[in-house]
Amino acid sequence: MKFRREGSLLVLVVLLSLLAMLFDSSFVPDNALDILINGIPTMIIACGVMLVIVTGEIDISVGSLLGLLAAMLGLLSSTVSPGLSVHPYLAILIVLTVGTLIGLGTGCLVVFGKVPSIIATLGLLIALDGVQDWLMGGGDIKHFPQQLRNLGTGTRIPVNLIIAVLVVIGTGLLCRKMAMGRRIYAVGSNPSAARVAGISEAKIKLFVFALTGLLTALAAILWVAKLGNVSTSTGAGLELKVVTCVVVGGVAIRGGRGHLLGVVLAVILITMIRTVLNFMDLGSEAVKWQRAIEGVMILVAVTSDHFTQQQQTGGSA
Amino acid sequence: MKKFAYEFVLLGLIGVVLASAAILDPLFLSQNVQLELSSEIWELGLLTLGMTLIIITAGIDLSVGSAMGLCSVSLGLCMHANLPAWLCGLVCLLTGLAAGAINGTLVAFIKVHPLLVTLATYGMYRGFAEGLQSATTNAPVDASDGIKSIVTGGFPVIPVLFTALAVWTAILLRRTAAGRGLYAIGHNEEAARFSGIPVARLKFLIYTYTGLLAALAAICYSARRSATAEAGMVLELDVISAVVVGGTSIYGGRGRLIGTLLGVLLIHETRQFVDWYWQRSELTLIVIGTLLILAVLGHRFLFSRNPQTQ
Amino acid sequence: MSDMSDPMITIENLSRSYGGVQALSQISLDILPGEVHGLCGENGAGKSTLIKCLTGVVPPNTGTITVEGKPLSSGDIHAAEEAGIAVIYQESTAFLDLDLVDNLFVGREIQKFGLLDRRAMETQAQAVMRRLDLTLDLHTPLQEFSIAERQMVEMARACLRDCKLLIMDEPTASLSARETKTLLGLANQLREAGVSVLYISHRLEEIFQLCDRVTVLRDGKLVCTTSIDQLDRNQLIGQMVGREVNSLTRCEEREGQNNEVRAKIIGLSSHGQFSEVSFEVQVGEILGIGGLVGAGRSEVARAIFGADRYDEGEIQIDGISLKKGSIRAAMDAGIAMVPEDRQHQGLILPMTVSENLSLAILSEIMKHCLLNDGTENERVKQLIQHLAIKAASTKMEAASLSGGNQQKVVLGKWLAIKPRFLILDEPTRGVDVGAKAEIHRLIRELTAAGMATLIVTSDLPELLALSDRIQVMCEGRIAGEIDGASATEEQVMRLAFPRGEEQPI
Amino acid sequence: MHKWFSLIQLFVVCGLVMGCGSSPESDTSDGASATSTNAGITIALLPKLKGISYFTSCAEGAKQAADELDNVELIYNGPTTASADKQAQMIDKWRLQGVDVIAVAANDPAVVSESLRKAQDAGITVITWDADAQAADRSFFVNQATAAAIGGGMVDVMANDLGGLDAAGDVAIISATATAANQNEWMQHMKTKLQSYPNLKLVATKFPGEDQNAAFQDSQDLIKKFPNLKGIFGISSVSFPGAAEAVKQAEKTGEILVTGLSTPKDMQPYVKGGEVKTVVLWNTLDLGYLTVYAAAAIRSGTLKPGATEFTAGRLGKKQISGDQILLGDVLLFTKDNIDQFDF
Repeated sequence: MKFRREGSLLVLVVLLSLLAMLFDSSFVPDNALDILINGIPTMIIACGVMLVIVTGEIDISVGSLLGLLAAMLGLLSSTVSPGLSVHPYLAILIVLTVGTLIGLGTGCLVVFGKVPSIIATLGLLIALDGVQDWLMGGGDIKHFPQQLRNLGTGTRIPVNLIIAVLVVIGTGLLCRKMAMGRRIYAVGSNPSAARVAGISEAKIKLFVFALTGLLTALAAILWVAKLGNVSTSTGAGLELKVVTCVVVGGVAIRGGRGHLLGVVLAVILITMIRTVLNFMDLGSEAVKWQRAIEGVMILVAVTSDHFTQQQQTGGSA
Repeated sequence: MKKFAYEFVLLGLIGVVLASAAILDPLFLSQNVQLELSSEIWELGLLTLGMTLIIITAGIDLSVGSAMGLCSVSLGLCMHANLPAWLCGLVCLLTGLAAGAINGTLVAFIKVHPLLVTLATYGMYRGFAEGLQSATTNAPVDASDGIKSIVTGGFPVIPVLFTALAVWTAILLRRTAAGRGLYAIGHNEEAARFSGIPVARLKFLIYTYTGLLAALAAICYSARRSATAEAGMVLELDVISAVVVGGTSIYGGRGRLIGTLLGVLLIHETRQFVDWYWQRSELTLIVIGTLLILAVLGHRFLFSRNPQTQ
Repeated sequence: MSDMSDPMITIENLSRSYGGVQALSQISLDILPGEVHGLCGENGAGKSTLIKCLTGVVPPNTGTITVEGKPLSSGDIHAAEEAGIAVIYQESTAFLDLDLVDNLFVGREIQKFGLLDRRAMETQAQAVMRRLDLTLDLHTPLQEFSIAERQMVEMARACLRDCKLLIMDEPTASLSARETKTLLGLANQLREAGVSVLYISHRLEEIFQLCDRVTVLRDGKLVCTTSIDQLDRNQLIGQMVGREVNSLTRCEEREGQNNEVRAKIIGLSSHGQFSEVSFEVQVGEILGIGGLVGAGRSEVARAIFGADRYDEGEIQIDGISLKKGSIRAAMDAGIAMVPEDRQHQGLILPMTVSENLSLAILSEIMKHCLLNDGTENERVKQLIQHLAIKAASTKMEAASLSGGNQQKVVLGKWLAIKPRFLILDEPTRGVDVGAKAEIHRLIRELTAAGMATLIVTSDLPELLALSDRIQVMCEGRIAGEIDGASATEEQVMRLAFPRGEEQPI
Repeated sequence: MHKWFSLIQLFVVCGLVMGCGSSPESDTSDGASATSTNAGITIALLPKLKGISYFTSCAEGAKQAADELDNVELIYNGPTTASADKQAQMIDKWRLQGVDVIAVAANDPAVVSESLRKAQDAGITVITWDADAQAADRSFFVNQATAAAIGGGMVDVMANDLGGLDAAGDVAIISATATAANQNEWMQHMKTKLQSYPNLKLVATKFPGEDQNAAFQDSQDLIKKFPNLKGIFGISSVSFPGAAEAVKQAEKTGEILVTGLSTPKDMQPYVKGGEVKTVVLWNTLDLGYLTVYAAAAIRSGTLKPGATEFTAGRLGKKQISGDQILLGDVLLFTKDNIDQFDF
């Protein structure tokens, strides 16, 4: 069964929705759009991180990178001190460029420096967090120009959701319909065979890391556009959420396998857990356990599938 | 001598940090200051002992810091209930054992990738720690006199315990069948299994051992600060950094405990000195992150084997 | 077709050394269009270096390669590809997660407006499948194909690329006889289409069956290039090793029938893999299991060793029944196993020779709960002597040994536990002729000294030469038993093929 | 051998560069190394966390005071997240470096207690500001407002904006993590105070942690789940703007009021926009200023236990009640006056 994982995720999404509807019968129509919108940053970055994981690498620096880029966007475009009031479109361009370059740098560390990606990005996770705090100096950045805010709010059309959908479609096209996508899977599936087939592993990996940087920059822009506020904690912990979504979505951590559809469903599932729990009458005591409940659910999502998968493939490894 | 080349590099780096300290602020090197600052090294050190074993098997444990928080809260609950110190300690150790055993079971027997397991338990253990604390005492609990005496008593319990565990772990790695098995698992799990090495059991044991170490670290922490769900927050990053800086390969199969200990020392001294001298929390982050990347780059650059020379 | 006198590929004075070791020296060789050219030599003779030079994976130190008169720029994978040189490697280079079409086109996808042109690719894929007379589903991930089918996909990939020279590096190493036949048939088809084939195999019968000419390498030097008609089997072996070896003749019959049963397998079944497998192995006896790849032979061997679980049945060693699914229990009962896949299951390549050899006897070299270096060294030295392992030092990595020596290390690891029942799964795959003979000698000696041996092999001459009795498996069941002394290849094959599918040779 | 030496050399060079880089840093108030001063008073000012406007503006005020008092050298550093453990580590370092005064805004009284006690034993003057520690661990507390006043104040402001004593409707609290000590204390007092407004019903408390997006999401969900929701208390620096933004985007401006603690600069857009009617805060510049003046005075002996008032530069005379130095009135920022404050 090709889409078994996707099927079970869909079932979980439906079950959670039904559960929430016990408490609020119009849960789905009321919240569907908001859940999708709230999942946007995770979704966009997950598209990049998924490709990185498909090549057999990992990127856990995206949370800090998003924070750094959001801070940078803030400093450039904010209309009051310490902002520079740069034209928002120019600021966006700069942030996208910087994001791509940092992603490319990560790729270089991994490809040419031969630093294991989990270590390279762990180092960046720590260091970029410091750079973000240092850039911000102390204090939230607010007062963004309306042109920028319009990307996240303010108009009737959810521009950010459209951008996210375009990113997902683009990634889907890349995976299914473009030579690059096939090669990304090929590199993750069998690196030595890919080399023999004339595929440059270095080029592919640089591409996916740079793309992840670019998408993280995009997510940072939409984040700022929606929340209109950058703080030193912006982006903290996002990398874990993204990686969780990608693996819950069925992407194999050893590379080569996984569908975007699964990741999309996983992002929806993990984003909606919070809202569903918010709609259930947890009471003042139970609400303190919310994070623990989320943790248990993620553990179940990660492992339950493994029980069934093991049965299916039998002992042959 | 050649065998320990990287360890000499680490020693050199520690030397550089200390030399910079000597030039910039000699007070940092005074015995009193070093002794006082060392109180933070033990928790880091304890956790790296287990993490080294895990990374040698090509695994990883992201949940150590969270497990430590959970253990600290369980200790706090017991102290809050005025239980005798030994019982508090026992409950704490059992909590750690259970946390480690959950990781171990899922990794070793259910065969879920350790990154996935501990990514999930990382959030889960911390969630339970916070939930437990806010649902019961709703505040950190001061260490009871019994627990406190671990640090205040005349005998240096923690350093001695740590040294003993470190020596034991080093012997385990280098001089026992289990240690040889761990390296074999790290290099090639399938071949290790085909050689009759009890792969699943060994893996289960090292994750459980790490859980136990998290409990010990929680006791150390709670004795000198207080029992709180905050214990061990983001410590996993330092733990993994120290092990990797110490020359253990994240791909498994390579690494020595002496390297890890030097890695702990390097990370500790660097962090303390940057904090001490520049007084900029964010600068410390930048320096530690960069150090981690440079150390691994340096290790690759200096010691990567060139297949053509074979 | 071009004039037969114009060579397709000309190699002139090719030399290559690795850090002082001369892997190839002064090789000159022609390959004609539409020719199947055999390349023989022991492991380490320089065959793989020659292939790497041809495909541009490594540049030669000196010498030139010309393809149809045009010189090939050295050390350039893409240039070699452009020139029409394709390789099928010993170990499959398939992308298991991708489907057949993707596998055929990966690296050179057909694109339209920057997007993949699936339809065009499918059409071409169908065409090439028809041409090669293959019926495989285009949209199935390669994972679900057998190893032989994957090799065929690789051939199809080569055809698709309009290749002029197809290099086949041990393509049949893990194929059953029938699959081998299909593959050889494909090679013949290619030859007829004017493609040159450079064929490398340790299975000499294939060389004789398929090749027009053969080139023999020894120690990096070219020994001879001759038409295959001018050599017989023993002469060819003689050229390869520099002496005549006669490894595959049966030795004297087992003296004194000893009827003590060492291992008894009763009704072993595992869902989807094998069912109701029963046999006995006696002390001092070599029991061969023949059959096609995929007949469940390796699976049975693994189940006996406890590496896999099984659903039903029982395994008895010396009358005592064995706990299922536990390698430790099997080892405690004296079972040892040289697994099928040396690189992934047999050896830990980055560990030293010494560490590999002592891996199964760690508990024996402990003293006061600690490993004892002295004891370990002593045991390792004994093993190295006993097996004549050629290693510069016991502290060198197993990865740096030749294939034959690596296999000896695996064997040595298990001999160290003084096994009572030894299971060998494809013990000489990818092992050169000299080492193969030594491994055979060892197996015979040890068995004669009171061990029971079970050998699973796809190499029919090996099966016939070693086994005292042969059990042939077919589709997960024991199809029949043959006496080793009188068995012929036809007898084995007749049992191995599923009924109704047997084809005249 | 050669290769290792080259690497070591590289690191020596890095070390030296770091060393050189330090000299410009030490000119600024927050980068100074404490040990170089012999004359004057070194005051270490520890916020709950660095990087939020509230404490940055406190630090600005503190710096003004330090500039006025020419014998004072000020160190300002704090953890990057509200971590009591990191605070304790910093206190320990300052003790070892031998600063004269440590002024702490404690994240958690229990966790920093041991470190503060040791600092006092070492002869360092310990005072607290913004958030108190255990009374025995410090000499004075520069009190801008007690937890009761903060918690009660927020409820009063909300009730007042919703119609005084008759205020009716649902209210919700968005806190930080479930274990955040200050927030938990404030909530205690908020719940007590809410009892004086019988028609205000606390329907939910949420713990989004330090995650801005989660705070937004929680507020958004509450707005939908409780149609009768009239007020949201955003009681952390992350949850206050998150809640205000959620109200804005749900187009409930004016129907649902948000309040919390924040600097006027931070909340100015929402006060102007109408999502927030009133923000409770004191003059944070003055708080930092007063803290430094008090610290210097206590150290130099001009302010002794038992005093009832003392003069703090431009702030003039300040009341002392017991061991608490009172900053004075809480400020209420509204649409009309918010532009007058620049912090």
